[in-house]
Amino acid sequence: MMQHILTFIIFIPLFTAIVLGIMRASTKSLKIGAMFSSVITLFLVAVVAYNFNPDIGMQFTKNLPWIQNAGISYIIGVDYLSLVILLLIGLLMPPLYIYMYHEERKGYWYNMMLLQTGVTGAVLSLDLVLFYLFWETMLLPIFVMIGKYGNGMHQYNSMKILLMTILGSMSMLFSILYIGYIYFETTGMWSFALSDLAIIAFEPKTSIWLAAGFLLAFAIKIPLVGFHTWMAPAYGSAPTPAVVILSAIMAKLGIYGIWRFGYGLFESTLSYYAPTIIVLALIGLIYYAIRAITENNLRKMFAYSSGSHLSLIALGLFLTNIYAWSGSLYFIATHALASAGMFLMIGLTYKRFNTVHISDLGGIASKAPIFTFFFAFFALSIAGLPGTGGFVAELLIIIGAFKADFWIGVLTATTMLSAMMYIFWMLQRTLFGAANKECQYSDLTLREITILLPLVVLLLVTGIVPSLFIPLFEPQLTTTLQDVLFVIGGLK
Amino acid sequence: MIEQLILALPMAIVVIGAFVLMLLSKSTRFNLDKLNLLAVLFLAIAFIMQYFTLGNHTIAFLFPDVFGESFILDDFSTIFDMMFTGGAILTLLVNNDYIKSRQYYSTEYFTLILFSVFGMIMLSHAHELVTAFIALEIASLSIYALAGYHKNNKVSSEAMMKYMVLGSMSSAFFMLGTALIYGVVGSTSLTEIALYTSSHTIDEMTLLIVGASFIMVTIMFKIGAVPFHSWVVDVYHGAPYPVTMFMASTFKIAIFAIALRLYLVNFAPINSFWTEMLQVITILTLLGGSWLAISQKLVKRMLAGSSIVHSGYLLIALSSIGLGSELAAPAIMFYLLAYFLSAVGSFGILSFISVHSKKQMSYEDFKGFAERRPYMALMMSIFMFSLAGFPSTIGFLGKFYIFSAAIESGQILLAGLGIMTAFISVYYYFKLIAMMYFYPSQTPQKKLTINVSTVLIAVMALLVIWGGIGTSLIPFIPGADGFIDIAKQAMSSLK
Amino acid sequence: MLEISIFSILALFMLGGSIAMLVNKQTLFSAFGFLVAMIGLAGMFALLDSRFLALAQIMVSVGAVVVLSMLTILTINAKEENLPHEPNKYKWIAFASLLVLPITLLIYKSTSALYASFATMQTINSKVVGKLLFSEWVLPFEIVSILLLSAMVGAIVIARKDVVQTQGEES
Amino acid sequence: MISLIVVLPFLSALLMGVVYLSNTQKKRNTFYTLVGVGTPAVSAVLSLMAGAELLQGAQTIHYTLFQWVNIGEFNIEVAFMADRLSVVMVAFITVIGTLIHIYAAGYMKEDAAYGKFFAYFNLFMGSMLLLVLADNPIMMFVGWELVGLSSYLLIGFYHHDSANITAANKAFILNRVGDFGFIMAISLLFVSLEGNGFTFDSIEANIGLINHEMLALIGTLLFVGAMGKSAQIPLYVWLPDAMAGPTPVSALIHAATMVTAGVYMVARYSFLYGEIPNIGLFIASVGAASALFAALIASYQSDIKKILAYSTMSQLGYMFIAVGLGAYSSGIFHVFTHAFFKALLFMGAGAVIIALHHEQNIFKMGGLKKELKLVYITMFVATLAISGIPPFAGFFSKDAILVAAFASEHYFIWGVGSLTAMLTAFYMFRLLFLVFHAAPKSTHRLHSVPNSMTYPLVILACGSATAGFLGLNEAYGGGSWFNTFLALPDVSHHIPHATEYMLGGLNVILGVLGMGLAYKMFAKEATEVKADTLFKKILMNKFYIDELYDFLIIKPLLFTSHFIAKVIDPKIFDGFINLNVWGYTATATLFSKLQNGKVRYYALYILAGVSAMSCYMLFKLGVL
Amino acid sequence: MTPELFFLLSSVLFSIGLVGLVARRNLFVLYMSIELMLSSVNLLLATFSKVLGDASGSVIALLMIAVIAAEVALFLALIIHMYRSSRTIDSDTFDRLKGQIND
Repeated sequence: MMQHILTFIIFIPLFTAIVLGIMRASTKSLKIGAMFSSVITLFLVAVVAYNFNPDIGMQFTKNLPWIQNAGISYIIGVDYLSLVILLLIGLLMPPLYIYMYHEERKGYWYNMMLLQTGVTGAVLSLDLVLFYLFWETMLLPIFVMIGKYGNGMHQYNSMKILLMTILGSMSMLFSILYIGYIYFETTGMWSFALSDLAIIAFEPKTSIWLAAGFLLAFAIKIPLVGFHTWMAPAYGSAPTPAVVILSAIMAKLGIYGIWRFGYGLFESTLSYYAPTIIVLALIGLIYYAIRAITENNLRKMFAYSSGSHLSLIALGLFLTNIYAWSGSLYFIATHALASAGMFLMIGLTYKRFNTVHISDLGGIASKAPIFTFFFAFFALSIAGLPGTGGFVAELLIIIGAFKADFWIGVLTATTMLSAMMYIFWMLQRTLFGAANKECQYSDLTLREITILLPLVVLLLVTGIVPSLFIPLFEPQLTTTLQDVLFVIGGLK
Repeated sequence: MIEQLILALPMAIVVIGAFVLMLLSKSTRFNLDKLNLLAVLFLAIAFIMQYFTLGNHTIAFLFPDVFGESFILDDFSTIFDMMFTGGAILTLLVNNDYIKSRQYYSTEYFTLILFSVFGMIMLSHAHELVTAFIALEIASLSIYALAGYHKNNKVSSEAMMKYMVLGSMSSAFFMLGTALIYGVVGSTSLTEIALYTSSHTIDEMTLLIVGASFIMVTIMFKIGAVPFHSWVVDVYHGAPYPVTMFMASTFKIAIFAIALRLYLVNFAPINSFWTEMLQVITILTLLGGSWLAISQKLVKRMLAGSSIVHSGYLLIALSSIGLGSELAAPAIMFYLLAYFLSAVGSFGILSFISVHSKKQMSYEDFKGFAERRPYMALMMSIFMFSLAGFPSTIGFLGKFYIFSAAIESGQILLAGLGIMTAFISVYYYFKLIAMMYFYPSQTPQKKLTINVSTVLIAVMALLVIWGGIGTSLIPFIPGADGFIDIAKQAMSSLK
Repeated sequence: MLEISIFSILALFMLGGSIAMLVNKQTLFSAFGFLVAMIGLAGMFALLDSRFLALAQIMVSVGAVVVLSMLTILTINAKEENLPHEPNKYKWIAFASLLVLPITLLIYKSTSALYASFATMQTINSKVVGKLLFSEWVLPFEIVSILLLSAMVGAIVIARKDVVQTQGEES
Repeated sequence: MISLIVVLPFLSALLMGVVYLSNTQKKRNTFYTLVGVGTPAVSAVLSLMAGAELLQGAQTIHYTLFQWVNIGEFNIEVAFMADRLSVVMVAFITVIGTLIHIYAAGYMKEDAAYGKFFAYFNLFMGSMLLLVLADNPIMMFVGWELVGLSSYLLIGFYHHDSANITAANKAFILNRVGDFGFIMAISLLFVSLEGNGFTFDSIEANIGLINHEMLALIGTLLFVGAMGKSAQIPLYVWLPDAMAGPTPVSALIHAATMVTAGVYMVARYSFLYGEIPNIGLFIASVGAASALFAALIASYQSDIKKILAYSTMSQLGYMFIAVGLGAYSSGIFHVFTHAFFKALLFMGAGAVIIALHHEQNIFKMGGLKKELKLVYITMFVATLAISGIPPFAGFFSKDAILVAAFASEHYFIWGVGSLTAMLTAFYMFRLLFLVFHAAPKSTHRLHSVPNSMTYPLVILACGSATAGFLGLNEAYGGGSWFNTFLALPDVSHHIPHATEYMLGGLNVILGVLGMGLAYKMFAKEATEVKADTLFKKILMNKFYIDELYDFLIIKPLLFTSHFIAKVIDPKIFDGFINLNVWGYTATATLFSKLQNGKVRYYALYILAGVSAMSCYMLFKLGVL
Repeated sequence: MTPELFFLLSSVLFSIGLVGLVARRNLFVLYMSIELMLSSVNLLLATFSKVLGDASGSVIALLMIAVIAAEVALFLALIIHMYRSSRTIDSDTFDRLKGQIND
């Protein structure tokens, strides 16, 4: 059981979807099935987390030959890095399903289950081709959900996100193939397993191109400045569950990709790219924040906010010191929670007021205090207020930045200011002020509170007692970092 | 002797079937359904026999005392045969409803299909250039006639006219090449040619190279490589759906049967001469094909344009062979399999839809298709994924192999271009998916029809998926590895 | 010397005939040019000691093919205004000739570079051909019959006037 | 025990928040009053007990609640440290806080969101206590930020009016600007300490590891934080606007506690500032400038709470003069005394405002000394105290600061301080006279003021009158008990007692001068000031600092944002992509134009292809 | 008498056929051009046959004549059909299928 547990975690949602699809399930049984699958996966994720040993690397690994002729194998495993995202996926899915409870369109449910399989698989796979498979798979439901259930220019926007993301994936595919070939050339066998590939030493020049292939894919997914024009339209058009996953999980997978495959395969080359990416990330940090100030669409505003914070995470990743790294990892988790909460709130706003445009909102606070509380809480936790997890992460990244370089530190610390610039003005215009009479104000229902409360509690716990979580990842993170630093240092 | 007869039987059955159907054409007791069944029966018997001869060829040539070395028997050709007969069976079965819905179909349709299958089988077995040429002509002439089968439709006639004029033009080049090679070698037997090419240096073989190049022109024409592509889109468009399906999948593969045999065995020593030419053609094909595909509004034309792109991918692998890639040959074979499955499926769905509508399906017509026919839409999406090379489909593994081969042979730029065109192809394939899924339907959902066509299309879809993710860990069911093994087996028998 | 002069005359006929075919607007004149070229070709075969081939050429190409095409032309009897109006015909011919030049050169140069003289051989009469046809070339010979058959079926399908007339049907 | 001081208010805030949100319509005033006022009272008792413990000789009390973060050398605990400095702060915060809570129970009793108010209020108490009691800079920063947050919430308490939220935003954002400096400072501090622990104790022990330039930088950045929180030039503009909140908020946060956090912080880092006297001088100069500046503005304001706000800023300037010049104890002493009389002033003003049905313009008040006798008396005491009239508390603390400035030979600062003292007396008495003495402007019946609002005034008035004696120095016959107890590393300059008397006398004279001026101008009859001269105009518009910020920061930011939205994103980034797409599709269209349907063209393409191949072969094979 | 002239003749004939294919619009001429091309290949084969002293070339040419006959059958049927349906033998008029088609 234990050695197959990750396989179950990946495929239970897909399996449920297929079975329900074949049975031509009614909407009701579909809902129950989806809910059930998410709860089971959550349980299994909890089992994994409980049995997780923070002192060793890859665990629960399963290595099966898959397409032997091509050297593609089915290798999955979990370590500190994947565990964090795995936990997030497990935790976010049940609330999302509860959120979608009144959704009668079946496609929603099927897509969400497929999406869960996609993201989980991408996080757990340790074979490049397998990873690529899941990486592409998770794009599909997003494509369909934006295109089919979105709003605004959703058809156009879903095509845009699809094409831009696939542009990145294609470049990654190229690199994957080339790496496989290099392995073939050196050993005479085909293999795409990360553990096999990690031992080959690339020629520096080749390595630069190969890394570029990967980085392009991840930079688009994150997105770094310049690769971002899909982001706001996609977030703006996507239905709430999709946008939650987009921001909370998928964007993080860009970071995850660099972490796992970038640092797993070409540590030294990444240090070649580090200055560029650091500069891009710093620009992104400020650029997105400034852009968000005058944004009128809440979804888009928090899309930019997401971009800003993911730039920060990327920055932390490329600073390669323990503080920045653990800050980044911690931020992955906390930002996922906060942005999930935020986008859920925006979704609830839309349900109530039929708009997500700031100019059409206002005065919610006097009519719906509970709504206001949750809304403001998530907004503030995105701004990194102490007491929420985001603060811990930002603090660590800032310290890491100062450890790396004074000026990087100064620019990084502007994150304290940048988020606030748009968030507070937004709060003022949406929640406060005179009530808009045309809106139908109603406070959160109990069901909605049950969706949001776990997120609030988690954010508070991560913010107040981070030491509960840090030991989960700290030992292996340190080891990995030391390995990376050793390789980088060894080359200098 | 008996053994040899048995080996010759599949081919014979096909041609006998053609005769029988021809003779039955005036009988009133046989309606289209029965004829169809009969044709499928003949093909199925041939298919089964081909399957059982696979892997145990004790003799290399059929009736060497009579035919000389002009009819070869190996796994390579047998696997191609199976694709031809299989393709024809699928064409007939999937389009059963279609041909019943159109009044212009008559018995000659089956005869011509069987004749062209016969031509293709001959083509894959031919070990002599004149035989190959005649076989190619049999297949081509039948398909010319088939392309114009809907005679009251000017578009169909026009397609036939274009195809015939240009096809004959390209055949002339084949013949010219054959003549030149005959002039050099003194024989048109591939054995002799192989002997000649392996015993001479490139500088001594000027005329042979010229001849072989003219043969290659024909092959390029038939697979639709740019600049010999111009007929593809129009003919695919003009021809009736079943014929387009047959052309796009089966006939295109048949060309590769002879192309690979020539290229890999007989002309192997002069491959290096072609590399640059082939690369230029490949680049043109990839770009031109995707340009054509992206600017189309009709789905059929888009698929035609994209079939040019797929030829481009195959050409990448072909030029990789010349550069000494070991992967490339099985890659081509596997890609052909992949493309075969996906193309049959996608054209099958198109013709299935056209049973009830009399107009060409444009992108716009697919709006709301997912609501009208959710299962069909799902399967169409699967075929589109496969054609676009989306992972978890067989198309992905095909591209995977092709690009690996290109990288292996050092054609980094070609591999890069291939990946770029694959990226662009995502646009025009996913546009269809977008049309199907993103728009509400004007008409209510149609009832799920379960008949031969739909079941077969579903099987194709499953095969497409299984060929991409299937694992051989499950006992008795070969997965993606099984397909690759077939491809490898075919290629290894060639040497 | 005699051969040269015969060759020259035949070649002149053939070229003249084929050029006539190429440039004439009237289809029938083109067909006459083509007929001349085909007859010339038969002569050439004879000149090349392929008597059987020459015979076959006369019988099939000239006797059947060209006559059949002329019959068709006459059947259709396209009027002057139904013939294509080709104002830029010569420009096109010039342009195509320019493009065709490398091909001509390639075929001519590469063949003539290889062989400079004829081998001495006996005349290829029907006996030789028959022997070869039923030994070495039996397979192509067999399948040519199938080719002819399929072409026949195809031709019937195409040329037959259909009973069913469903106009306006696309696809 | 000391952890309870901090944790209790947080818990009660949480409790009240949950109870409030569970049913916002239901009035549970008794419950809220009990919990909301009870917790600070318990905290006050506990902190007094802690103080008593320290008085009995204990050095510092440490208490670790739990491990917060432990990554690499970044080992932070949620730990509290009650040393003498923090105990003093905690004690007066809780005590005065409790009084203000009681006052607030009366002030807010008709408000619908009574529960929410107390939840916020207790949240603030907790944050402030966390700030003060923190054992390491990180926890201090957490408190620091939370204080900002609760201040934001409280300023924006009347959230239906967008202007209030604007004020709240302004407060929070400017605070955050300060925090930006603060966090840079502590990060730099941590990084340059290279992992020798990160509690205040260990920092003090290892301060020598850091080079001087870095220390100066850290000190400056820390002070940026202090500027934000304590409303010093140039980050002060939020403070006057913050008066949009309910009056108890102004009393508690913007007078007694939060704004003094900056001073406390500088005192906390006295070991650091001791190493960098230049930065100290800079702090003192900023303090002096702020003091004078605020006093000048205050003299031309007409809103009662804004006058008090500027006065607060001015007094904070004094405190910074003290801590900047190394007289940490004097600074803290002024914080201490100031808390009493400023809280009192605000509460008195609140009572007046309540009585006059929320009228805040002093020119529309007048003649209230009979009706609001108790308020009048207590406010009079407070005004005397703030004006530095002996023997009220303000005199001693302010005098100590001016003496320190004089003694450290920074005469200019001293001069500014003294001038400000006079201005202080002037504008405070201007307020007092206009409100209580001048002829009444309206004939409305006064709104009744509940007892819960007046009793705290009395207690605070006693404090204002007597608190000064705690810090009585030798010159006045005392023992500087306050300073001794604090035991901060003051920079001491000995000056003769005679000079001290002289300086003290001068202060009194200046104070009386200001008072007299105010009496002459405003006691009998007063008209509202008009912006008739340029000088007045500048002062009345608060030196146009808001407009300056708007022009220098907000407008460019908004412009950049629009520019990105309108130009950079669509025209440059998307433009690049669209250009490629356009180029590609244009090529594709051109290419498919070649497909013109005419068969001879198709033949031509094939011919061209073959021809090209032939050319290639002609040359490659050397046939020609 | 050298084979060179035969080679020249057949290559020229082949080319004339190609030119006719490209330059003319009359379907009959197209068809005859193709026949001409194939016939020129026959000439080439016969020449080779003589050059090599091998009768096989002639046999191939013979088979080729049969192939030509087959093509002729189809072509004539096509032309008749095209003329019948469109009353023209101008290949340029058959251009409904082109680049982008909307119907």
